[in-house]
Amino acid sequence: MTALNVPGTPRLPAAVDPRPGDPEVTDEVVADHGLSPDEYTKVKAIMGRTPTWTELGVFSAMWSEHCGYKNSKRLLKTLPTQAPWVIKGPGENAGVIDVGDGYALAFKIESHNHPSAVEPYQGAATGVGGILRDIFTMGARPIAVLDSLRFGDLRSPRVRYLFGGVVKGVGDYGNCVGIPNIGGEVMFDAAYEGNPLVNAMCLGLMKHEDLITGVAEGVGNPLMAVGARTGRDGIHGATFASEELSEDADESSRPMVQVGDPFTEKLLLEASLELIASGHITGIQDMGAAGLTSSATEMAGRAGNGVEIDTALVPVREVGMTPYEILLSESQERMLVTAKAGHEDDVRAILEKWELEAEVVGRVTDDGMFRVKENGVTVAEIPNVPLTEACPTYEREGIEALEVAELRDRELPVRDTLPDPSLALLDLIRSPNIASKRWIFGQYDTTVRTATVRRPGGDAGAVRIRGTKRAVAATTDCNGRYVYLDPRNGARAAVAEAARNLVCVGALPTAITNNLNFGNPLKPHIYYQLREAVRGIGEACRAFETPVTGGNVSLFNETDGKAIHPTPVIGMVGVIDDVAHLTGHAFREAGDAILQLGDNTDEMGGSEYLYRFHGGLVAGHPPSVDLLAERSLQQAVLAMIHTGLVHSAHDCAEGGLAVALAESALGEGDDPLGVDVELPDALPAPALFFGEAQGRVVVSCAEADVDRLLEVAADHGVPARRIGSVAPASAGVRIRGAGTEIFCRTASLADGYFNALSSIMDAAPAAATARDHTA
Amino acid sequence: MSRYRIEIRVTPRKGILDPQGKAIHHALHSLGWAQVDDVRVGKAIHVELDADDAGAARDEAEAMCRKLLANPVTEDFEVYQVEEAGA
Amino acid sequence: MSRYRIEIRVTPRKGILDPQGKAIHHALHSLGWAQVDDVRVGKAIHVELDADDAGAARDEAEAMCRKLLANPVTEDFEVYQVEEAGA
Amino acid sequence: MKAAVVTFPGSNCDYDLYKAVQDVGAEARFLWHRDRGLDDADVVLLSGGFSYGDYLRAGAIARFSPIMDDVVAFAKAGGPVVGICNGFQILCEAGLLPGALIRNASLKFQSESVWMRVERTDTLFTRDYAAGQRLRIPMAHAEGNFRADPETLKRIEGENCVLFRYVDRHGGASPEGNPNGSMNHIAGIVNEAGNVMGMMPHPERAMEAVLGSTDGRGLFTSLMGALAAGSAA
Ligand SMILES: Nc1ncnc2c1ncn2[C@@H]1O[C@H](COP(=O)(O)OP(=O)(O)O)[C@@H](O)[C@H]1O
Ligand SMILES: [Mg+2]
Repeated sequence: MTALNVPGTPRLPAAVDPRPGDPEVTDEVVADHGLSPDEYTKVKAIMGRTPTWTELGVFSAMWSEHCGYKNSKRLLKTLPTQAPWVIKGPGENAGVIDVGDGYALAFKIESHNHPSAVEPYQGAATGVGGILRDIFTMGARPIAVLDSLRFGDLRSPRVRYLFGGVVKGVGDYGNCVGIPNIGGEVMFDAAYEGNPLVNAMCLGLMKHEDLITGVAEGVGNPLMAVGARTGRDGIHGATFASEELSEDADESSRPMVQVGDPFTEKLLLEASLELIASGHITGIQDMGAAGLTSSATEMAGRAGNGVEIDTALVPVREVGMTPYEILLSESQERMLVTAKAGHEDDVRAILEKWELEAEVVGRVTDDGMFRVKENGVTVAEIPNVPLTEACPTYEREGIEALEVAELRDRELPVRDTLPDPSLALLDLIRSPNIASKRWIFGQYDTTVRTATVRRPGGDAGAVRIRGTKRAVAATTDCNGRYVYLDPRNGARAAVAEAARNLVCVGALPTAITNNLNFGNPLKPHIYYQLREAVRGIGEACRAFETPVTGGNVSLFNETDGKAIHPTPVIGMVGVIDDVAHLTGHAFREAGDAILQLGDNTDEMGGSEYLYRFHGGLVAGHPPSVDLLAERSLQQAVLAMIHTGLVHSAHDCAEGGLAVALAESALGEGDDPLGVDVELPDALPAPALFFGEAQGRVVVSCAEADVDRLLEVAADHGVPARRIGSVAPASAGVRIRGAGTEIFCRTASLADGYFNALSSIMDAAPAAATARDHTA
Repeated sequence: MSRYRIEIRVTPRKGILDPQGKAIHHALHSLGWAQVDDVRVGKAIHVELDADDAGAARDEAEAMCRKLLANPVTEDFEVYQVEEAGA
Repeated sequence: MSRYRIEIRVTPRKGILDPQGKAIHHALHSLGWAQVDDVRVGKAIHVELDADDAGAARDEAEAMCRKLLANPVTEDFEVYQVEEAGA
Repeated sequence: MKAAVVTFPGSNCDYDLYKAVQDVGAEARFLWHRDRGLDDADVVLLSGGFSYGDYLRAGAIARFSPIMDDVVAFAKAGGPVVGICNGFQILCEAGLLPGALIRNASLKFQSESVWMRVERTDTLFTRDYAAGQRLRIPMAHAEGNFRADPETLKRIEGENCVLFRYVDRHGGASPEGNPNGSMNHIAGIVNEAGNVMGMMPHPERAMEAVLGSTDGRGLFTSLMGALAAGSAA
């Protein structure tokens, strides 16, 4: 374990008298703030003295994992971030890429795991609020959100409570602001029982020239707090998010729950875009994690300036708030703006129009200090650059856990206990991990803004860019079981699946954002997972030319010492040149030919089949990922779609080929069809039907176009063959192979697929789901 | 056993933002009620149940609040009226 | 002028469907409270305002209800507590 | 035709509606809720969204916005007014349409494509539809459960004020076809004078095949046609 050197400290801060009434800074207090003795020594070196209570709070927040990326920064540096179409890479509020016709797309993913574990509704809602602000502070109008969720087993009432609350929270917030949800994912696995994951992604569109960033430029320019008032909510949320949860954690030790107000967010969104267009400001940033502290110091840092703030000027919701509280509050729906000197009233006028407040709380300085006053009396003075840049970063020891290696190399029990394959399909199709997620996205407005050309329910969502022929598509993906069993390969699979999902709707994969959800990195086996997963993401992104433009790290996802499955969620965006190429996963017509691209293999490790039929078993080698083959597959699918002859395209994911065929047959449920397929492969039935081999896509087309499409695949060196035909619904789903046969009635599959989640969630009004959040 | 009418009030915890109260406060001001200073909005829940006596009815109501009606993380509750219903 | 704390209850009119009350009723039953018979859910609105006396405070509150806080098509209201706030 | 779309704080379908009227050839403009005057509009449209967050009740606060006085006067003088989703809720709160919209029976926000049947084709808003035509239109709301007291409901039905009713995919008014619990499956109504209408589903989201349906166009082309005919006459 080594720490970076402190970059040159310009000069030491002035002495600051302790503020009357503030606690004394003792070793114990330092430890409570999550700083190690070494880190504290470094703080004292930077300060040239003992920090005050307020200063300690500031360091604690800025040097938390959440803001400082102590344990992940060095790994993240290895990721590819460049491409000709990347306009802003990591380091900004969001990444930005060029999407053609003068448009740029800002996008990012963010986690709100810990808050959601405590209060699912507000935790999820404020998670969406935060990611929206990251997007519109770039000057982009949010055009779509996606949500990537993980929960424990739905048989637990607590899990149903969390799941129900999170979905309602994601929905209520985005619906009210008026941003369509276009996709996401959810996985239920015992590993997430105490520690659900709630990751939200947002896409925003702007003209290139509208880009603005969070920079506190121009010495003397005023800093203005804009939007909602500051309360005591979420104080130390950033530090809290960087600790493990514990079942018996004292309620009072938790930060006060942040409550979201999507109505204020909507006003703030409109006001911010108007402000940016007005030319009255030079920079804007969300007061997110670590609130005013991080926004002020980061904005100053990017400009190489200092800032001075007087907390007495900050509009507050409650009386008697201390500078410490005001600096670290994570009250929602607030922004920090650097206005041009003399334009303060113009800024106020715009905010007033939207019934919001804007107050000058400080100014940009030239001395490189982050200085905080209370009614003119200095309560904190910290050199800004070391505060934002010198957070110690660590490279830790990473060793794979023995038990994982054993699980991976285990002989899998699948062959001797095969359930009847027809029953297996009927059962898998109603697994909450595979069944339709309509119960979720039915609570999300998916069509507001009249641009949604691919709603949730398919492989990826898409929104068109009005006035052009283009659309942008997005998806989130990660199978934590694969990553658990083999972090590097599992992470590659996550990137590959995301790219596959995009090409299936006709989009060219362009760039990714990622959310690294892991356990406690101080444990060598967790650090190993993190290191290897980042390596896998990097490899896949290089292979697919989809650079990483940003992301988020959420570590310490453990409850009582038990870590979640490592879950590096990939949020990938792609571009559709012409909406005429949009493709869906649903078969279109009986009589169409069904083609399969990619090979079936004998890989069952990490599959939903194993989990479902072998008592929650997560074992074996997860399906391997051949990056070159994946790349060719993606190109082949896109080329096929560009011929205009493809009627549907759907990748094989959880549940394997049989599930993919059934899903394409069921479509959106309005006009289900049947399937008649024969698979000649010499494989055991479970692997053939339900194995989750990567790199496979099911395509349908008119009978007459089969040869033409097979040729396109051959040109790309991708194995492809015709496996059967789309049948009428009355013929059911019939898949022959491995010396046996699956036959299910379409209606039975549809019932299982579309009603599984609602029958669990609506039938059992555990405390939880009935508890209502809006009076 | 008698029938009891119970009134319960569930309100956002002190210090917790109440966006609804804020919006109503704002609206009342624009409608001319400048003398209004604080508005908070919660739920008013009316329950009728059978219990041996008023004390037992109250105990049940409090249990319901703890288990279902109030969210302990964000809300306080109060069982403020227990009244025997006319037979 | 004194400061008054006012509690208002806005409830779904009798005869008007109360989906929320129905859902909570159902949930209470499935949690074992079979003895619960009727559940209705409305809003509890707490307002603080300045007025000359309790009567005037109540009049204002009722005017607010008529104008804004309750929808006469679906809701009834009741101003049920007017209390002088500690100075 | 000059169409004015009112923006309240929290409106979020105002732009969609603006685009929809533009799409059928109308001259569209926005009006800000705090401004006064309707700027010689031929038709006023109140869009979907969450005016004032839908706090208290959907539409309850917005109906007191300054511009609503002008909208009410315009409606009383026979001017055509359209309220969609939140706009419908605002019109009910303002008393321009009868009844109220309470929470969906499911207690959930529901976002789905619904079927509805055109009940009348002799109005400004529906003349381009065929009688009994089934429309596939997205809806997205949490409070669209139409309620009225028995006399009011009787009057609504008696005066033929129902414009659209939710139906199942076969066109029947079955329970499965009613997404939110509305009385008599009511999805949209018109006032007795025939110039003010409100509906919960979103016709402006069904204007182009690429969005999944063009069934919403008829509402806007009807208005265009009716107003063109009116001004020619
Ligand atoms: N949490 C969610 N929010 C919104 N949409 C979701 C969510 N979970 C799943 N979906 C929708 O359901 C589709 C199918 O989900 P999933 O089985 O995870 O797809 P895939 O395997 O193609 O990634 C997703 O593409 C998405 O559109
Ligand atoms: Mg897929």
